[in-house]
Amino acid sequence: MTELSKAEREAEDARILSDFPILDGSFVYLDNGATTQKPKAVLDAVNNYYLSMNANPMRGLYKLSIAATDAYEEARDTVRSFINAPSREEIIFTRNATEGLNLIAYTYGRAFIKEGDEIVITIMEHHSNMIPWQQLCKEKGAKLTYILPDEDGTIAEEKFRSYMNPHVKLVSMTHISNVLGVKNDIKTFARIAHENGAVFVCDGAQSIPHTKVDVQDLDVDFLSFSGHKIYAPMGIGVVYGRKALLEKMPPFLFGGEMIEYVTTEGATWNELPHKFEAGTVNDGGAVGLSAAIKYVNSIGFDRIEEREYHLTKMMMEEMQTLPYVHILGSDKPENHHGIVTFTIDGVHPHDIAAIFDEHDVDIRAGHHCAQPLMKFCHTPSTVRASIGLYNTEDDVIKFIDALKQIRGEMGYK
Amino acid sequence: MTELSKAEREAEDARILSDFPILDGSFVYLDNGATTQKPKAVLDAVNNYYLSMNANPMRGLYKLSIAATDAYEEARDTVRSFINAPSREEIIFTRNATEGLNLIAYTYGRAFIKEGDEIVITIMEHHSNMIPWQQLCKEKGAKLTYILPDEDGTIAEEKFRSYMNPHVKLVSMTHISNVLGVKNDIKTFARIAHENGAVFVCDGAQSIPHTKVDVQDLDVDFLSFSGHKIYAPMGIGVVYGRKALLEKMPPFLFGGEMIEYVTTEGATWNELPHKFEAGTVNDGGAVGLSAAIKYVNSIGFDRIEEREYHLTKMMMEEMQTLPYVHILGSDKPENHHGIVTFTIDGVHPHDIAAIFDEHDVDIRAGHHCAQPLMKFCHTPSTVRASIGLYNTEDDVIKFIDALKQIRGEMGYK
Amino acid sequence: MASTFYNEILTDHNINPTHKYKMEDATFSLEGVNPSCGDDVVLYLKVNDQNMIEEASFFGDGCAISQASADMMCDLIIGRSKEDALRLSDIFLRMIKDTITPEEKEELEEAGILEDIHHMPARVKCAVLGWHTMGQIFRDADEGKIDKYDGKFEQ
Amino acid sequence: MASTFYNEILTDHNINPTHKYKMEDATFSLEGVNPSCGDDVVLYLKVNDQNMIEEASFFGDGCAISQASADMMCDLIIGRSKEDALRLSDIFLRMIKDTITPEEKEELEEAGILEDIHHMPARVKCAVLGWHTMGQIFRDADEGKIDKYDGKFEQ
Ligand SMILES: Cc1ncc(COP(=O)(O)O)c(C=O)c1O
Ligand SMILES: Cc1ncc(COP(=O)(O)O)c(C=O)c1O
Repeated sequence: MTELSKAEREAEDARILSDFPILDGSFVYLDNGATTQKPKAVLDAVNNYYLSMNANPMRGLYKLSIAATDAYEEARDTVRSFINAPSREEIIFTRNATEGLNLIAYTYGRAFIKEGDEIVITIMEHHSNMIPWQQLCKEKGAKLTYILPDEDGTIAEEKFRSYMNPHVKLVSMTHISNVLGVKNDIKTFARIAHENGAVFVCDGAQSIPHTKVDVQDLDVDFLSFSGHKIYAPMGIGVVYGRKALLEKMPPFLFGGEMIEYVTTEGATWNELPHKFEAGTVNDGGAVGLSAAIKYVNSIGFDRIEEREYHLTKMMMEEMQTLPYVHILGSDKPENHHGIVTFTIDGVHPHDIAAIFDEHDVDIRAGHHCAQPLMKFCHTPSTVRASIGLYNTEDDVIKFIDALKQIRGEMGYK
Repeated sequence: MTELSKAEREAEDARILSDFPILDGSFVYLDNGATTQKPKAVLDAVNNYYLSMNANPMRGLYKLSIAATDAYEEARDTVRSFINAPSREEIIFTRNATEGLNLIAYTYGRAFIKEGDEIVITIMEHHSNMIPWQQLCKEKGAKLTYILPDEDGTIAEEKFRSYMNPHVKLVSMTHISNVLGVKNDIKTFARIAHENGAVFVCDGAQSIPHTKVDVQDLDVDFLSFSGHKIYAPMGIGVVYGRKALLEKMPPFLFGGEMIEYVTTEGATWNELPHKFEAGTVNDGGAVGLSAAIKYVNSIGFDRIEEREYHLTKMMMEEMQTLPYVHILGSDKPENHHGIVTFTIDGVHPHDIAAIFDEHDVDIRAGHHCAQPLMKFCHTPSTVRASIGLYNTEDDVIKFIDALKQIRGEMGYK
Repeated sequence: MASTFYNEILTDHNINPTHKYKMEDATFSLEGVNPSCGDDVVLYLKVNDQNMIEEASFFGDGCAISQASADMMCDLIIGRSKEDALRLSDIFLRMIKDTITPEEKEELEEAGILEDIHHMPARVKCAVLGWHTMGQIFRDADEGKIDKYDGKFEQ
Repeated sequence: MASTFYNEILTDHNINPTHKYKMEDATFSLEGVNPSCGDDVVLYLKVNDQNMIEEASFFGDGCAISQASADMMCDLIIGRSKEDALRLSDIFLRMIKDTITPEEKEELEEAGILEDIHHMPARVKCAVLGWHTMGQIFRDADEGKIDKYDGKFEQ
């Protein structure tokens, strides 16, 4: 990561901000962990799709439908190379990370997890990577175990290893926690899980926008993420699955495009990846995701990580000077990946977020879809500021300004 | 339906076509049964969403997120009133009709269909309204029965009644067939099914764009449809479900937004409709669907039905003069709802569609995701021309022109 | 910065509530919870034979809006009859949902400052939690369902 | 209208195929199907002891492209050795996927007219059905898996 001079940083800020028309300076958007704003390139790509090649892809024998199919499959190729999947057949388009995780639990899970098996997740999982496994274990009579991280949110290799045993058949874990911001050492954990004979599912919802994710390097069996968190439109997401597993899994949704032969007695399934893409696909969404990935690549993770780290550090250092502000998880900015969750003494998180809003700073309050983690952290709810690639020093200054006024505005002297 | 004068019709054509920038006259789009083109109003509404109010809806305590929530819930209200559902809690946003039908089979089906029960569908169902029930019956040991229509594709009340018996617990049927174009008498069949103690699922994918669908008048228990077939973007669809049923059904996908309380032991579910909307919703898509419905309403089903009937009649009358052309289903245009599926002696459907494409007329060839119906009709595949609200007499003329040349171009004298 | 919704009346009721305590000898008590926000408030009422509210208090966690609203409600209903309290509650709920007349607003005294809450739809449930809980207490009591200290009610 | 892909050579092979018949005394036969289009063609080969293709024919349903392609293939491979036929098949498949040299195209004779099929990706499977089936026959024969008349192969 190269540090930039102040002038270089400001020039980069201006260049990036000019790509995001909604960010007109009238507000500070720090809720990127929830969803991101879209660059013009993404909106233009989607519009261009609908204005020049919209048709139902697959099977069409006319030029428009062929163009639509090409656009869709080009998007698949873009995703494949972005996460370095071995083959395009391993890229399945879904609606969002949640659907992807459910797909894995409904298909791989229902087919291969048996009574007496054990599934290991962590207490820091988002509900979307927790409840599907709770349900599966309930249905199958399997056991669900939660890894508890250390105080600072990290999970040491030895701790992970201590959860392994011959019954463990599946491990599912978030790459970056949407609350603590901590990054789990997926590469090591996947290796250990594999040595233990378990498949490894990675929830990439929060890592994909912030850091390079290489499924071959991490050696995970499944990865699920959402487009809307990486500057793409809502309504499109991705599951990567190892081909050998996808091939032996039953389909998830049944209907058009995922079949080969259908009779009144039954059906056979189409080849990968179509077997898992039932019904008319979201081609416009896939095109938007492809454009978003290209946009992210055009800036590069080198710059994105440096920018986000720089702001996280600046933000946390200021926050750490305020005795009534408490940051969840590590006190080191390098363990936060742009996600800073905190509380303020004497002020309820909902009021904090509402007052930030009065200062036109957008942050999130609540349990962040991680109620068991909140309980583990002994706090019913918190507020979270989360940084995206377009945030600037100025955003952090406004955030800190508002933060310093909150207790006063709530009537504390 | 009021017939228009030629001048009035042309003025209306021009007005409507000016709303669809992709329809620039360089090609004739007659694959509306597969997907539709989008009016500018829809693309603008989606862009406006992303340019002025994009945020993760629900739970947000800042203005942008409240605007996003309002836009999403406004879309739900628009859908509710469009299909005249009793309450907004009965409107669930999905990705497409296929997901909706799978949702019903996975939740209502898995919870309430038991061994020995019988499910009745028809041989004319789209695979999306067939395979989910095949799978469910296989899993539960239930019986799946297919109603066979008469030659012309219609199902008489008496015939429907003959399929009822005390084991029948669920009937699922398309409102309009995507191959035959025939409209089933859902209102009568739903009443008979209810008298028999069965719930009634209606696949509205092909009816929603062509005719007023009123769930209270039809008195169906579930309705599923896709946005992309009614001039909305891809990636958004709807399930309507009767509240009393939705309430007793288990959820489908598990994760964010659909929960109330979560502990490491289990979870309780959010209220309707959120219980069935797991993960970040497709707000941009919902806004697009709302705009599409408003666009359709601005033209009105009176005009849409007259326009489409007028063109279907014109098209079929011309086709019926060609002895080598055979139309599937009824020979009456009023039984086709804009959908005309046919074969040409001696020319394979794929070649027909390819030659139409050389004439810049876009139609579909294949089994139309209805293989069992193809078998019932004794034809492995067919071609289908399907009309949308923007098609014109000129489109039909170009279609017929191309049609007349096909056998010659294939080398028949 | 725009004018704050968190004015002195509201913050004062939140930080220095008059009626925030557990009441040992309450006639009725009921826990009201708001799952989406995590607000969790027990409302205590001491009601005499003439259906007069002699004492009202609340206890629990929640945001400033839920706390201040409950405190202002207690201020307002102490010394009133059950009917009167329910009438005021009805006015309050209408104010939050819709609009009320200036005379009606007058009647709500300080609680009238919460009128603007309908600009913050995510907070409506916080503002009405205490009021809904009171309504539920009287409904449950009428049906003989409520017993001291053991009710729980979710909105 | 643009120039048609359905030129005379193609339509003639489709309407008046030279090699479309069931061969009773074939050495090998294999059914090739293309589920997405419904093309379904049985390929028959009579191969002598020197691995020379003495006779080739096909039978079944399919679009003009699959039929004409199979007929042109039979034209081309009759009288050739197995090795030569497979070499030509390799050229054909490369032509469809990618590009070939003019000399290679020359070798394909009439089958070279299918070069433009890569502008019609939905039809690629139709064009290659017969060729893939031939390749499969020889692979299966090498492994001793194929028996007269009973193979079925899906691409
Ligand atoms: C009758 C019918 N049902 C269901 C579907 C499935 O719709 P989708 O592909 O949008 O899920 C279609 C669309 O082809 C259809 O025509
Ligand atoms: C770690 C994590 N996993 C999963 C999800 C679910 O993503 P989505 O709501 O897009 O399905 C989120 C988003 O909030 C998340 O932060």
